[in-house]
Amino acid sequence: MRYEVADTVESAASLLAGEAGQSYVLAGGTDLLVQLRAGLVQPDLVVDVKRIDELRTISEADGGYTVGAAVAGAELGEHASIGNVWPGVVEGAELIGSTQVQGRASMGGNLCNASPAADSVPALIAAGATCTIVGPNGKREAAVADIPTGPGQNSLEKGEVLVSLHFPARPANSSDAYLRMIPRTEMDIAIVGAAVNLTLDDDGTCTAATVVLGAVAPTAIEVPEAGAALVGTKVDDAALEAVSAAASAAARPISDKRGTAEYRTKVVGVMAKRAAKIAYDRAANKGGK
Amino acid sequence: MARIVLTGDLARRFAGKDTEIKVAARNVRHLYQLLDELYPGMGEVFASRALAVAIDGDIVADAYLEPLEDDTEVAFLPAIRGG
Amino acid sequence: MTYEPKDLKVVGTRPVRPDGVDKVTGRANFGADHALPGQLVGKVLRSPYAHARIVSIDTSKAEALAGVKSIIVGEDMQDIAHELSQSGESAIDVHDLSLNVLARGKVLYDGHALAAVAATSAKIADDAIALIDVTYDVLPHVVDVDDAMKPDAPVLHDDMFTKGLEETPTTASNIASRMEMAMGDVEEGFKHADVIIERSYKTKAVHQGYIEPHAVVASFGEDGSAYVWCSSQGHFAVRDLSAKVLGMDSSSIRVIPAEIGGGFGGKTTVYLEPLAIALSKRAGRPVKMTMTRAEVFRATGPTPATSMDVKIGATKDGKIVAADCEFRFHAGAFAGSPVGAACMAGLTPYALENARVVGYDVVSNTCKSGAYRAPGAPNGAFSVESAMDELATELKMDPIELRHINAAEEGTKAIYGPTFKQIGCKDVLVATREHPHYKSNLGPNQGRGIASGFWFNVGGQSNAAINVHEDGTITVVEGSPDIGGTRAAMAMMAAEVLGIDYDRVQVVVADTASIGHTDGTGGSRVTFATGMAVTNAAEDVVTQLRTRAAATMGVDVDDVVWQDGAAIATKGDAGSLSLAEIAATAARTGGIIVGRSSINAKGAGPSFATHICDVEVDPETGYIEILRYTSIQDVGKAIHPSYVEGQMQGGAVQGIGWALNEEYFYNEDGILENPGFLDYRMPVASDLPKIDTVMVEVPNPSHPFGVRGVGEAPLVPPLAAVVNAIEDATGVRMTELPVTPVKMLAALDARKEAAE
Amino acid sequence: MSKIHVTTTVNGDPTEFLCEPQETLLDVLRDELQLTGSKEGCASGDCGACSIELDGRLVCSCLVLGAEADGREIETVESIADGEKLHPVQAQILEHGALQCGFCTPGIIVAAKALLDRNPDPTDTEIRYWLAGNLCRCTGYDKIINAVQDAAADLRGEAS
Repeated sequence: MRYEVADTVESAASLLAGEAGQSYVLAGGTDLLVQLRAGLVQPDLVVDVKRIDELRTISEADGGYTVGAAVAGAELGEHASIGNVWPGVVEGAELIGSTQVQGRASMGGNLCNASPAADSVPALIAAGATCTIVGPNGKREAAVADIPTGPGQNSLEKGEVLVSLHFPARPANSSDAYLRMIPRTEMDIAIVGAAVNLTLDDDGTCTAATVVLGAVAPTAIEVPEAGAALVGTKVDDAALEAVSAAASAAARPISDKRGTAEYRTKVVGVMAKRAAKIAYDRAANKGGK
Repeated sequence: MARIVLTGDLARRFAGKDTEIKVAARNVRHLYQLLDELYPGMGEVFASRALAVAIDGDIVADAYLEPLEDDTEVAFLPAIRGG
Repeated sequence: MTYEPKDLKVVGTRPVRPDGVDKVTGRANFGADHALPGQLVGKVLRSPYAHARIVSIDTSKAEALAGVKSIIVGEDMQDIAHELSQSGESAIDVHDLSLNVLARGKVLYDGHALAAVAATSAKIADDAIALIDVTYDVLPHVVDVDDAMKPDAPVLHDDMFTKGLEETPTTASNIASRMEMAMGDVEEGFKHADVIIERSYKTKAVHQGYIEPHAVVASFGEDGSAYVWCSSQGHFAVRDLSAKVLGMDSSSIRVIPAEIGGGFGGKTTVYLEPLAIALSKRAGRPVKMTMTRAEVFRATGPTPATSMDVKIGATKDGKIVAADCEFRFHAGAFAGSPVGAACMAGLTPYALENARVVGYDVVSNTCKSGAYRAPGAPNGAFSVESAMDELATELKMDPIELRHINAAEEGTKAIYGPTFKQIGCKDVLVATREHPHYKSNLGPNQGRGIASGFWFNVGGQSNAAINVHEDGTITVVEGSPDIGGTRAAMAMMAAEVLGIDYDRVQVVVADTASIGHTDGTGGSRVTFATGMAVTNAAEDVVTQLRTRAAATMGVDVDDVVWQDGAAIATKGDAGSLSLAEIAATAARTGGIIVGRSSINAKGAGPSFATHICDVEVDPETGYIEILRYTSIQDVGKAIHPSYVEGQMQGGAVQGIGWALNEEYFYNEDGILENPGFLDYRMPVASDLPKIDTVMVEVPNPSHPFGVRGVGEAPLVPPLAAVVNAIEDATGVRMTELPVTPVKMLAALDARKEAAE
Repeated sequence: MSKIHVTTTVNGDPTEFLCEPQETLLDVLRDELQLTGSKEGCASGDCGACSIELDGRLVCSCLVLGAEADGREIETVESIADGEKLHPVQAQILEHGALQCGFCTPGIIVAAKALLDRNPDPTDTEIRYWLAGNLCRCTGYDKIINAVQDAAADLRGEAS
């Protein structure tokens, strides 16, 4: 195995592209090093991207945010304003692992690692986040939802590096939330997770909503029916039950050591409705209604 | 004479049922000898060290020289593994 | 030795432990912290199958790899006859132990060791392991204990004929033995019952979960002797068991104890040590071996999975008239589960006239089970205490009241034979009933459970020596690895007897060549038995100090008493001499003063505990939160109360983990799917509330300071306490552990469907 | 494959070492630099026994490559006491008997100090969540939480 430090996105891309064997990007390393140690991956090249400024900074422009792909969860959590605008995105990222893991783990890594249960991904998709990718053929933009393609599989081409994530400016009275079910209070992989991003009008009626579920399919999935169930309502009990039913209906989970398909199907609905309620309360408080 | 309480598998195997007998033994080692005479083969069980002995409720391992007073209660139990 | 109430100056206080600073600064040396010049790295090849015949092992490619210095396989080990090694309180069959250390003929579980390599680096050792070519003939396997008992189950050992039956069977099976204990007439007893509860229960294998993986450095010398540095709960057992497995003399192996990073029973046997010695012998260089976390889970110590039936009958006023239990414990790949202790302990908090317990020790294709804190008792208590809770509900009786009516006390004859002396069973129940926790209010979806538990505690062999130095300080030399602050307890007892300040005492846990055999740190025995040896050694020192003082002062030794750290002449005006004064002239009055004691301690005195647990169950997700927890225990006399409380709290939390989340998760191929801390889910700090403790002090009449063992009883009640609280919160009786949210929700939904 | 030469700062001291590319910082600390206070309990970031600070950020050293340390600042448990003077977190852990075997203790101390450096007056719940990545199998955590609270009070200059 070779270890290289890249100073620029372009040099990272060319290093990765130039390696004939297996090459990996080292961002937070909290997944890669575990896999390395367990012998699950045998890289010929690892490219450390943590010294590239673009991947390490959070910037704000016109109400939108750009977050470097290797920004650690703890750094995201400490940012002055993004947590107010995108509380669901930040809480999703902050649920990845322990305080120690938060010191390293990044949303970019979580996204590219493409676990169906990745905690930061449902809220990213619900937020409508996009990302910038640089590769041997230059720069491209993609929807976050298009990055994971299956368990452990992503859509990046050889030599491509995820540089940053972009969050659009939001309308007033908007907020989001992410909730997951784990058997303990910390340190677990989500049995199921659900993110809800919504916008209210000045009366507190939901005008737009996106519901995304984690760990109930090979990738995180958006459930348009669940979002639709919220639009036009004041997110009352009936709407929440409809969200729950739609989420459960859309789930197509497996049974494994962490939970049964039956459990996941039921509880993802519970997580979705509870996340919707939290997002609603957050948005309503912002709107002053 | 010490009071010997035979229970469980030891009793079933050698005495047929739970049994309490009086044995004039000076100490535990002597008791093992006398019991082996009473119940041939029992000495082998003691020698295998699979059993512990409880003397007046106190569990002791390998207590050959523990003196047995009049009316001392002696019981045998499977050796316990601590954690 | 007997208990005498006395004024205490040191015992019962909470000083900083002697090894404390080293442990907070990172200086303390644990198993993997030791290194020798020129050491090699040893690694183990482990079975990827649950059950397979080893057709061949070809090590030629590995041997050819540059940097590989020695390799051993099963054929290199000598065959050993079945024999119980009574190393301390633990009876271990050395034939089985040898086969567990390195498989021969067959591999019996996922993770079973079958070859070991020593090389100049970890990387080369790993590469060499990958180059060993093993041909397996995969066999059918069985994991579940009930499945393993079936007549058509794959048989692990063709020489296993069930022991303990009227007639020894002629066909081999996985049932190693059957045992039975009984008193009175159970069938007759049930005839008088107004209420009978009959239930079956199951528990999964759980691991001790110590954070320090097993580690050893061994150095075999040209003179045929070996030095071994390792962390264990008993370095004398490491020496003796390694000697047996390798056909060496005990005197040829010197084991130097490292600090130990947790054990809970799991470090009372050997896994790596014989391999490291053998590899070092072949290579002519020291060999260091450390297990990965996955190896710890796959190949060491879990407590058995169990399947249990309990039937208890009582009259309508709550008097238990009969109890009948059958406990089936899987021992893992080799016989020797703690089913015997379960049979003896499960019903023991109660005074019963008619009772019967039948136990089966069963093998299956899982890692050989090891001791885990009160081995067998938590499982047994889970079943019995769950049934007791149902009985109380049926009788519309307070669960403490039901237990108190039937509680064992002085004079109660236990099912395993002996009659109790002074015990604290009732005192603990009374303290539980009076605790504010028991009277506090609960909210919606919340419930409260209690459960009791018993553990024997053991005594056994301990050695101690006390060296009195010229400046009046002393060193206590003893043989019990300090797993939880016992150096402090030893120093405190020595200081108390000698009448000197605690900080004048240093404590050394000596190696196997430097102090006499001391049984392992297990069975809740160290503060009791080694404490007794230290107390005796201190008394021996006092006798010598009095003799020297009498000679110095020119009075009769009978006229000299020891008080507040000084010899005081009771007649005439000879005055007094302090320990420091006598020590200062010891060289001129007969030589340095050394006190000694070698004992086989008896009268450990059983522990009784009752726990109160409050939970809240989320009806939509099945998530169970522990809201409040109180542990009440008869601790005899707490020498260092902080460390006694710590035992009570730590045991309770291990029990909470066992009840809610921890389990060995085997897939259909018999492969362990969760050999890591991510998916073997032990409690983390944020899972828990404060764990309150109440130390009930009923002195043990057989110990000079009234000490009872306290380390194991705390793990006995929690399993049932949690499940009883869940029942109180939801009305659903959970009979299989762990009660994960997945299982809880399924049970809640099943009840909902049944009601509809 | 040749080793990587790394120049870094460990516990305030300029330090150089050679490491294999796949070697973790934990392995380097323990095997190359003989700083064995950081422990390996899992090598997967689940137990926290190897906790260190990397450029002032609490991390598991088993999840950092040795090579990544180049130009960084590393603080291990060995640097927490000031010579003979224990840090309040260390002193209070001893006073409370908030350790039994002591194996997880270095990681707990590094993590707890990192918390108190940021939050001088945490609630019990904040301490429990901050330390959720530090497994302790002996104590049930209770005494650790109390010790951290008293250490926080000491650092704030309050008598505890």
